[in-house]
Amino acid sequence: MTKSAYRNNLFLTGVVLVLLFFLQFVLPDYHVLMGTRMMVLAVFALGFNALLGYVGLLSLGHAMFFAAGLYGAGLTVYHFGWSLPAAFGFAVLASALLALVIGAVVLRTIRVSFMIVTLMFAQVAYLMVLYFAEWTNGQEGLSLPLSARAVHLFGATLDLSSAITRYNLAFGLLALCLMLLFAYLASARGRVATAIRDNEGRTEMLGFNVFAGKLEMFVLSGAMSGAAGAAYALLFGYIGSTFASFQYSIEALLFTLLGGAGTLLGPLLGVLLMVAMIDKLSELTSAYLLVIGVVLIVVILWFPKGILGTIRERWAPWLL
Amino acid sequence: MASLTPLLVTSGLKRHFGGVKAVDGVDFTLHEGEIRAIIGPNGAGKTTFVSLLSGRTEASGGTIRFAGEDVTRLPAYKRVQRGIAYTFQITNIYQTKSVADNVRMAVQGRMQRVGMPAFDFEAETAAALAAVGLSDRAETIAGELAYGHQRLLEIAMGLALQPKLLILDEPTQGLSDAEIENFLSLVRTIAKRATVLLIEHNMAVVMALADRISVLTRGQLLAEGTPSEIRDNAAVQEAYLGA
Amino acid sequence: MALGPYLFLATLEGLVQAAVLCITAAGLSLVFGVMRVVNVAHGEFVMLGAVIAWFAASLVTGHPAIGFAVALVISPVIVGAIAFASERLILKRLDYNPEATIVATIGLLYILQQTVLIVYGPDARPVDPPFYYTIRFPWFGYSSYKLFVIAAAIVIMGAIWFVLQKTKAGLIMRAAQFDRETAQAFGIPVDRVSAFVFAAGAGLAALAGVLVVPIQQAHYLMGADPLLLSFIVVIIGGLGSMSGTVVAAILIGLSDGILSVMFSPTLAKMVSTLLVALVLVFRPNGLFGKAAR
Amino acid sequence: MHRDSKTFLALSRRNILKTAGGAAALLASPAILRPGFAQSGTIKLGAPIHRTGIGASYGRWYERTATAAVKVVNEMGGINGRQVELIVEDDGTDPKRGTEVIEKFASQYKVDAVFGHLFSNVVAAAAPRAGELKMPYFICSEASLLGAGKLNRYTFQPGITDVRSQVTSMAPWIGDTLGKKVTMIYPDYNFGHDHRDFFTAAIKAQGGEVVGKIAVPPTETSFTRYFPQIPPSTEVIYHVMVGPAVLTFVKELGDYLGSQRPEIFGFIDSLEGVDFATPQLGFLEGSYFWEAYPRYAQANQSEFDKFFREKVGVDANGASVKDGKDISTYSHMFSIWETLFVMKQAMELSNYKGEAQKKDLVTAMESISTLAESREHPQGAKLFNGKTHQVFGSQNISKVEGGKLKVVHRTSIEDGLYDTDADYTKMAL
Repeated sequence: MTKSAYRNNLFLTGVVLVLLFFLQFVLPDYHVLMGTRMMVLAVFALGFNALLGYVGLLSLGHAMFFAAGLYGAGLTVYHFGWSLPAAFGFAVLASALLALVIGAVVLRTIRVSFMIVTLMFAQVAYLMVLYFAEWTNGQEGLSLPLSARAVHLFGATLDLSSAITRYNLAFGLLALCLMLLFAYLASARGRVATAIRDNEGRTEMLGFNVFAGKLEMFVLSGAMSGAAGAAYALLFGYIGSTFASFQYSIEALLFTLLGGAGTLLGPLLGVLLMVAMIDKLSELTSAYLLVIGVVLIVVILWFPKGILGTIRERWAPWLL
Repeated sequence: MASLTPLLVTSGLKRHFGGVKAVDGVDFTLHEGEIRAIIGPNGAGKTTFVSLLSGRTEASGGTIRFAGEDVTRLPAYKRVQRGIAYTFQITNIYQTKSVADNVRMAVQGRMQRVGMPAFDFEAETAAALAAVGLSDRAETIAGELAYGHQRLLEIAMGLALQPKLLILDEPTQGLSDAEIENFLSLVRTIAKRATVLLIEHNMAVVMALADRISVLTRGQLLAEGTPSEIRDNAAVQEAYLGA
Repeated sequence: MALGPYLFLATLEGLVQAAVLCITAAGLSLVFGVMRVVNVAHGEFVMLGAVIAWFAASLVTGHPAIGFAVALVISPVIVGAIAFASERLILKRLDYNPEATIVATIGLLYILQQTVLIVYGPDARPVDPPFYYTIRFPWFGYSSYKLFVIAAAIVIMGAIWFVLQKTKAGLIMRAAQFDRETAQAFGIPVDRVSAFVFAAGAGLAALAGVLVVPIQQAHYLMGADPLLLSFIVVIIGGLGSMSGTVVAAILIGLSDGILSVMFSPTLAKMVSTLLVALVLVFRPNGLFGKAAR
Repeated sequence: MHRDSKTFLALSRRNILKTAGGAAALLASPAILRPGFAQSGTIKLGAPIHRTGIGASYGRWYERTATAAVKVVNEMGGINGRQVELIVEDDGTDPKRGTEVIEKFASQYKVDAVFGHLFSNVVAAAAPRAGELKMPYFICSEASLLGAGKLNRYTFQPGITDVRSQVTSMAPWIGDTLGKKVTMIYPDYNFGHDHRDFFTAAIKAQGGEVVGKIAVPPTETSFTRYFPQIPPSTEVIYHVMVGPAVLTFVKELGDYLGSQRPEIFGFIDSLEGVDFATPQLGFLEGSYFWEAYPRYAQANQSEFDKFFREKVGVDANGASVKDGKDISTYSHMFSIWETLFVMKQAMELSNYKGEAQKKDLVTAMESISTLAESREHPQGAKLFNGKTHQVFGSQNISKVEGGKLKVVHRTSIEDGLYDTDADYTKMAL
């Protein structure tokens, strides 16, 4: 990346974050709540995009990592009464570890096989949630106890039932993940990742360990998705098997494709549009999931690069 | 010219695809500093042979030793790190990256090999581009280059790796006569620092460049020698003319 | 119940499941074999078949068998036509790019499912079997219609075999499956073959839907299970291999029938899905497929 | 005042689903979508309804009943002089969306109370959220969680008796009349577990025992494979099933058992919304069902039942007056009607005018005790326990005779009372 491109991207990301931060002062209650949810889901989509957009691997099973974070955090809080920061840390580690193990297996496959195998592993994870109902309470799920709705940290108390607190925590996580990904992509390792995406064979013949490069991104992606899941569990206080279902994997794909795979801010944009659209449509019809189908097909047929990807192609080649 | 230390030795090297014996027991020795050409009719197993050397294809049998080390089971990227560079028969570059970025990836690859010393990225990149004469196109998107220039970029990436052994797979294919002239002097420059192994159909190029020539037919080594020895070899003539 | 009758019942249940699975998976396998398209919307074609059967049954008065017979004909035709149109409008434009077609068929899945929700509603609705007679075994009773399903599946699989092996259409399909480029060079209109194959695959799914609906009721979410199971069958049987598909369907149907009687059905599904994922990683040509080329 | 959801839906489907442009236009104009935004001075009630998912057949009728009840209330002059506005959201019978819908009611529509949640898995997830948001939350789900003290001060069940009370009150009759060795078939989630746990205890107290427990996942579509687990010593099969495949379940049970069946006692849930005049259900003749509220108008039908049927649009066979094949979920849906009237009563007691008085509404609810049989409570008289937030009423046991259900036994309210330590009034408001 050239210096000016680096500056532009940094500036753009900064502006978006500042904007998101100040939105909490002007949005009505419901939209603060929606905003919180969107930012957490954006972290999930960011994690998904790290894999699809920057190493070119399309996973159909990312709900499994979201769920790993969700249950990693939720179950330790629910059953063992862990403090929320400890549960969050554990959940991120657990999903990273899961990604390491799953990645080591599924990265032996490519393209269509990769998609199907990730889908199947996610299905196994979903069924596991149902099967170990003694711990997870299956489809019904668990609500975190009242004691888990506040964080005590360095003498201060954060009340998680406060909408503004939740908004800022979600904002902090999103900002952190965006910056992390930005730094990673601007680094030498990030260059290797995109090199793998652009031309795997060539990259290997330049002396790079392609498998390790993919695995590294897979773990980063899984950990980020897991962080989103953990945040979702702790902020909203409910965990259930729906979060592990196929539809959640598809939503991550949808957000990313719509916003633009391989663009830093695309997933965020995709989440904003999609979640708002789904929310509005659900007021009008029960068949609101129709929009998922329509958007998927429209994007894949006419805008395969997504919104930001198309903008990058036409007007802003510096966009990361 | 050739030193006596063998850089690369294969013994009994085999590669079978199902029932097809693409490479069938090749004993081959390459010395440091030489320019070696491999020739042979179509389907003789030349590309498979160099793929085995570079690690892109796994050997069914036999061993490969490089600089005294057994590399038979090493994955390709590790062989690159040990100094075997390979340029593809069909140009294989990062189509969407700029020419300079293409070379930078190669420089980064080398940096990883020598282990992160203070390293002038841009100088290394510029040097490799200058060596092949692409300096003025550094910011062009690689996919938009003319074919001949893409081949040169391919070689620049090989150079930027600063390999001990550079394998060139049909480097002159599709080049014009003027470009070939240019190419010949380029390879001679490279050969001052690295050993060169090339697969080539253009006999004029082979005769002009190679110190020694190896001839492959049906996966086996038929003959080996200096250009004039090979030119006079009856068996080689028979293989080529199909007597 | 004693172990013997227990196993007998499990076997019957397994065979019924295998029968339906065979037809569904054959459709999926055909589409993958010829077009190299992984059709994630395949389960929705089963669902559509069942829903159309319900419409047929409620529109045709008289004996349930008449409605059923009508459904057997029109369901595959209508669903085939829908599939044909989606192939022309979507898959063809994507040039059958494997990844893009998966994403597109996921989109198709939601569109079909949610459209049915709008038109047909969220309820599960029953369709009467063409005949109703319970066979009395000493230990339990069993619906004769379920046995009919097994027989019907054998007939349909026989017909598929005949078409593929003995007719010109089958020859063309096999040629296209073997090598698209060469087939094209020999003047086979591979492009048009694709559309027909996609329609035929969907038609088979619809047929399975019609057969299963008197046992299961028509419901807009009923496509998920057949999709997953036929994926499993097609992968175990070797992608695109028809005979492998049949063997795998019987194996999976029987083992699932027996395992779910003995253990928890969730556990059975979990273990089989995991095994299949591992098969795909370590034996990508399936358990019965040919060795790696 | 309330929005006529049916025509509204039909209209919106036509409008939006055809073009993406239409959807985009709607996105940009949130205010016109909901009457709720424009109006003040009404009492806004949120109803999370299972329009889709496994509870859809219940949801359709809950929505119709709630709509009818709101209409009656408004015709009576509303509550405290304010008209009632009903805002319906679909929760897909999904616990996760259940919690989100509660949030939406609280923060977007700012409703005064939420009522009508049915499936207990959704209730279990949504109730804590309602408590956190301090949103009065009235459930119609039979969930025993409430009586066990596991929910919170803002959650009430004033319209229908919980499972624990239902099975406790009927166990003596089952043990005496049908048999002592019972095999239970139930859905594998907390509603089914309530049946399992409380009935097992209740029949034990009668000197009987549960000889087989067969749990079936609520999303299952094929059941024959579960039946071999029925032990041969079974005298009574006790079944309760939910979800889209209930009819398949009962049919396959019939196929499997044949004519030499043991006694069968089912919860009407297994055939709720299903026509008894289905040929393959003949084997049920002479078997028994629990009904909270008899689907078929009985010989001694009360005027209140007539009124209720007329307003909701249900005929004497429990089917829609518009479509004789559209069978209602009669034994459950009365609860949303009765719940609304209890809410009305509590709002009138506390002279409720708006959001700020939610706490008064809660305490007013806790002061209610007896509910007389009336148009407001057509199912019968009830006792409301202000401490446990749970209501208790009579249960009916009906026999299938000539393809219809005839009540043969009605329990007293006292039969279903049980002891519990739960006391929500001690929780902070």
